[in-house]
Amino acid sequence: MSVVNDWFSLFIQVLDKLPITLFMLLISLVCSLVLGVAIAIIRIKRFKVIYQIATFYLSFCRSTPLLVQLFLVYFGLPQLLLAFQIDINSMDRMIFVLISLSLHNAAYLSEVVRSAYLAVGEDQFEAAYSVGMTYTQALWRVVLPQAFVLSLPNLGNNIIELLKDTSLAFTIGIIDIMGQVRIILGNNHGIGMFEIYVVISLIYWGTCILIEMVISTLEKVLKKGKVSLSKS
Amino acid sequence: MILLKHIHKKFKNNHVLKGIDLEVSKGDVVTIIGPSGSGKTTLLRCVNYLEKPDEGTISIHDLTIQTKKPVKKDILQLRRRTAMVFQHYNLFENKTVLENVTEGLIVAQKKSKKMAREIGIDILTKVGLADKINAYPQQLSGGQKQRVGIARALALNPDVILFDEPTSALDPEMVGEVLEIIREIASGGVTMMIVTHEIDFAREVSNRVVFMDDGQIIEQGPPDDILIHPKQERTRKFLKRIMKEPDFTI
Amino acid sequence: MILLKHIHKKFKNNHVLKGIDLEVSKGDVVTIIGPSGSGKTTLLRCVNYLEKPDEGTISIHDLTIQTKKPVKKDILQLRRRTAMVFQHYNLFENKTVLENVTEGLIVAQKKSKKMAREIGIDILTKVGLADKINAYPQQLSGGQKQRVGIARALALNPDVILFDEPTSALDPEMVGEVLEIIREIASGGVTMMIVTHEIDFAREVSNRVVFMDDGQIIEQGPPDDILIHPKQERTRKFLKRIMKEPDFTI
Amino acid sequence: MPIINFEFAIEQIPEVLKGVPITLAIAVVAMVFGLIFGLLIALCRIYRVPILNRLFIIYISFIRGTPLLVQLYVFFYGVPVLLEKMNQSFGTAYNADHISPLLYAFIAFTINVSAYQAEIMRASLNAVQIGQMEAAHSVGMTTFQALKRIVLPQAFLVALPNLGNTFIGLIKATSLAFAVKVVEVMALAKIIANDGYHFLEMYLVAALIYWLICWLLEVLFTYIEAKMRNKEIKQKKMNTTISKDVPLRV
Amino acid sequence: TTEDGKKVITVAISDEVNPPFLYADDNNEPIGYDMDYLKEVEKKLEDYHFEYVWGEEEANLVGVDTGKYDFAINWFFKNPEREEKFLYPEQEFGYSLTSLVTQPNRDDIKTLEDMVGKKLAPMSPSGGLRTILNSYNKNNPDEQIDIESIEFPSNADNLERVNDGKDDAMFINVTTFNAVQKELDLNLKVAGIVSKEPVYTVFNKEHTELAKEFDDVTKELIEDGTLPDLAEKWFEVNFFENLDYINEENYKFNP
Ligand SMILES: Nc1ncnc2c1ncn2[C@@H]1O[C@H](COP(=O)(O)OP(=O)(O)OP(=O)(O)O)[C@@H](O)[C@H]1O
Ligand SMILES: Nc1ncnc2c1ncn2[C@@H]1O[C@H](COP(=O)(O)OP(=O)(O)OP(=O)(O)O)[C@@H](O)[C@H]1O
Ligand SMILES: [Mg+2]
Ligand SMILES: [Mg+2]
Repeated sequence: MSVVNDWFSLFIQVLDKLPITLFMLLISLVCSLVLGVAIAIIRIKRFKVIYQIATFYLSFCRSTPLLVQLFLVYFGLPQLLLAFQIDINSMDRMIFVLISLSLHNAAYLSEVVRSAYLAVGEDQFEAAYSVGMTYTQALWRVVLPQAFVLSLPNLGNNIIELLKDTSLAFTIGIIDIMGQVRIILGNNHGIGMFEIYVVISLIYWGTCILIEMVISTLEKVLKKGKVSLSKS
Repeated sequence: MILLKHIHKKFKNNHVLKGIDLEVSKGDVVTIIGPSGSGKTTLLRCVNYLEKPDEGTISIHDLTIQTKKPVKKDILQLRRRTAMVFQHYNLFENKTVLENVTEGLIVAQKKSKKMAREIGIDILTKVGLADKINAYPQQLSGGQKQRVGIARALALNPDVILFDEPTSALDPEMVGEVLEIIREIASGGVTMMIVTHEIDFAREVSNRVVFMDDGQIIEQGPPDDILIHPKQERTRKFLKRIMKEPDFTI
Repeated sequence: MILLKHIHKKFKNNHVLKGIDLEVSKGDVVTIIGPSGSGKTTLLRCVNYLEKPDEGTISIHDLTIQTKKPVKKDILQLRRRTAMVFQHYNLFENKTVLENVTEGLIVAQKKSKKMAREIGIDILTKVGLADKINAYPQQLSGGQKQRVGIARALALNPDVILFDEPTSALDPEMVGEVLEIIREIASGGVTMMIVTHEIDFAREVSNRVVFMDDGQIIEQGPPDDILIHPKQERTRKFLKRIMKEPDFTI
Repeated sequence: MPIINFEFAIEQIPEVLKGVPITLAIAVVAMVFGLIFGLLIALCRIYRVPILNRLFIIYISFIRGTPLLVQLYVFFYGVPVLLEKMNQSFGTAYNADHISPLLYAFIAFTINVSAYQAEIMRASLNAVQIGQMEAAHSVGMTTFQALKRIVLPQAFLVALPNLGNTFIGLIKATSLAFAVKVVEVMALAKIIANDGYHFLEMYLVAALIYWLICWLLEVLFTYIEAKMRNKEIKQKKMNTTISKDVPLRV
Repeated sequence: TTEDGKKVITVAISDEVNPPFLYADDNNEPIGYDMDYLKEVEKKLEDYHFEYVWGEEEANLVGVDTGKYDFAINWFFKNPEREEKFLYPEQEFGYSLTSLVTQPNRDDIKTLEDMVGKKLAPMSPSGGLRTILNSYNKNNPDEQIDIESIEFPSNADNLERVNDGKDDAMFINVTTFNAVQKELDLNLKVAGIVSKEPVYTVFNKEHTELAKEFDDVTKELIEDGTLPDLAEKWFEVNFFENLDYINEENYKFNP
């Protein structure tokens, strides 16, 4: 059994799992960003048919517990695919976690992206069209970069929530930092809960501070001469 | 070169363009004058399809767009053959002055970065902004923004340039220089449509003047005909303030 | 009435205003002309403290603001005594045309809604926008926006009105009407500072002209002196285009 | 033998529905108060109010950085300890056991959400053009008035989708309150599931109930957004040219 | 699912660990009575190879339900409702001794009946203890015990509540109580052992054959003394004996 009273070893034990947590965070963040932008654009431009699908997807993934989605992906999807003779049961559990996290987070991100996209003035699109850009070019070169800057604080919110969501991986046995904490707690029958929660909070907080530093640096660098409300 | 047929445009119940027919030949510089709200900007925006007309056809050269059933590829073509200077400048907020000018060259015209940069610096120097190339739009004065807008359009070197009040924020000195530049590129065969309120400027820059009111073309012709001896009562009234004070400069 | 002393303003390394001293008496209409980027807008914005000067004092009547240690209440007072027409209009995007005009009356001047509405409609009718009072800014043409901006400032009936290129988007007809209005309120004792590029307009509207270049006042005086017989070489060069073509109207 | 016992699931729905009021109560309380605090924090950060700015940066970081569960525990386990200490030192006789766990949940959730809302509001305030604030100042509004009447309504529109995210996230996060004995939808589902190990069924029931609540919220948010967007920007072409007319994709 | 001829069986083990039945060593490898038991079973069932997957208890059950896992092990109690959903072997592989813990001076609490109208420390919504209480309440509709639910209850905290007199008793596994007591040394006693609950592995409904094989093997292991030895090793008592014996045989709960 682990020594609860030894703060240092507690820290080391939990920190040991930080790479797994960060790995899940990064991969699912990238995937959900890509998907989120796609969903946002589909919804803004109201493409026929896929607009309905995207809206449905958004509603489902945003509104049902991540746990349920994880169950659907981890337990349900293999069964479904088995009906088509595809066996993915032996796939690494991590992949199921990443899929669920990405699908779930993409729904939230798509709204972050949508609000920022709409906050960039229409005149920016017009300008891009007038110099001969296509919609896609205008999007990537002009509108999304500006939307990105506007959305940074919301993106920060989202990444931090995603960080916390990764702890769900423990449900299907991937031991991340929170999972390690739960194991230590269980091993000790809940004794030392206070110390352990202090440790996990500090580790989460530390990670958050890193995320916040990245976000605020980006905010400063990408501001590009934009004057905000507060300049006075 | 440019041929507009029967262009109609409504915003809800507001019938803004009531059947515009206009022909502009290659190398022509046409100015459009008319009271505020008469539809000048809307007309210009229809030419490169930023505003979708409700009816009519737009042709540039061999390219024709039926506004009722537009072909996407044609619209892109149309926009690649035209450039526009916006009344409100519409600069790319997240790009520097130089990037504003080179963006279209690199992205739409696939020019190399180096070449785009050369063209950009050259044209920005012409409009007197050589020292501002690394500034962002929010750091510019009104006239500076307007000149970036002009430079951006000129750099594209398109078949047609649409100017929406390109001198509204410019001082007389600068107006003179812009006039020079426009004359220069017009002599190179570029066709231009210019909306303006400065009658003097219209007179100096264009070889045809179109007078619009209430969504219709009231009359058109050579500058001296329209601006000095207008035939229509409406035009005369519009120009009255300028005409009645023949002594007002020196 | 207005007394500016030693106003300095820098944006980073860019020294934009280099010690401006200016006095304007009650009821005066002063126009400020000068090349693009010379600091006209910045100066105007300093007067009502939208831009915080780095040095100098601003006085209106008995109210004096030391820009190094400004008092919040004074700034509010300053702004309540002045009104501004912005170069880029800056209309309230979430308000209708009428609300744009009445907002200041209701909120800052505590007028009743009914009264504000009356004033608003009256002034909007004067600038020819009676049929647009329920439109939102995004639905207006450039000239219409500019007129809303003018109406918004006039409605406040302040001691001082600051105009930043108030006629840039207006057609000659409209310019004439705005000229009328300005004359009318000037005769009521309102002091005005007008930045403009239209030399004719400056000449007709103002009783003093200030020529700025590179953040400094180069010369000032009655319109005819400055605009027709400028003393400084720089001023003469600036006005050259207009002066060298004495024949250009009719 | 079907994996999911639908009959059982449907039978239990009314039982689980009993948790809905608690779920809604926590979410609505946290949302409303969180928004108010969040807005105040955002303003302090944007205006860089000395001390408060730094303080709130740490506050946001700490609250977002530590698990909500821990925050719940801090109140749940911390307050009784604190009360006991107080009772000892002051001879009072407060009994922490009489405090409803729901109250801890209200406080912890409000605090937690306020940190996120602060960032949402900061982002959306930044999206409003500074010209809007300047215009409001120029008509004599105080900063507070300008925020309330001009800036916030515009910022709110930008914030809406993100507020929707937060609200929906919050609905589901209320299940964490079970850690402090507050029994809401998810908790009821788990309790019912245990007897016959009907976890699959009960999770689906809970998911459906959450979805239903969130769907209603989505409808509400979409409605508000559409209404605001229409009002502000009736013809804002974001909804017309860009989205419907010519999705230009080549 | 073969590998050198053996059939791979996926075993879901509960990551809400619960020593000494099942918990994690310093490398997060599962150890405990359950694991030793499974190792013995695996030795005997030569056709099978066990693969272990950590997971939350609810998730494990869902996994067994949907066939993702072949069976789950923790300390699952049996009841008719659960048997409808899952396949239970007939033979239990161990017991959970459930008890009521109170302050030493209380002698009004011995059995669950005594808890009617008294305050019980809050309990997890799931798990075996909860099931015992639920079924008690079901069988005694007129004499209900109040159960407060809480997610992730802390045993230590709950015992302290009883110690401080905030609650009258805590319903807890004896082994758990002993372990916590070793650390905290509270002024508490086991007021009475409520039951000796058989614990089982839980199989997917399809695995009748496997469950049967498990039954046979488990019986063998009990008869040849392997499991009783393991019980002594992990619990310091052979819980295969009857309750009276256990009580006499100084099963080490507090005097
Ligand atoms: N926010 C800013 N940040 C940095 N530089 C600025 C900013 N605003 C203005 N400037 C610079 O200050 C100088 C003066 O600007 P200002 O807007 O006062 O000019 P102006 O006389 O009004 O010109 P115009 O006639 O073109 O409107 C310009 O060179 C401009 O680039
Ligand atoms: N997006 C819009 N929605 C509704 N009405 C519009 C919109 N854009 C323009 N209008 C209306 O259409 C009419 C013509 O506008 P337009 O901008 O073409 O005028 P203009 O001739 O360019 O005027 P100005 O000289 O003032 O710029 C105006 O009455 C205006 O109110
Ligand atoms: Mg226009
Ligand atoms: Mg200016």
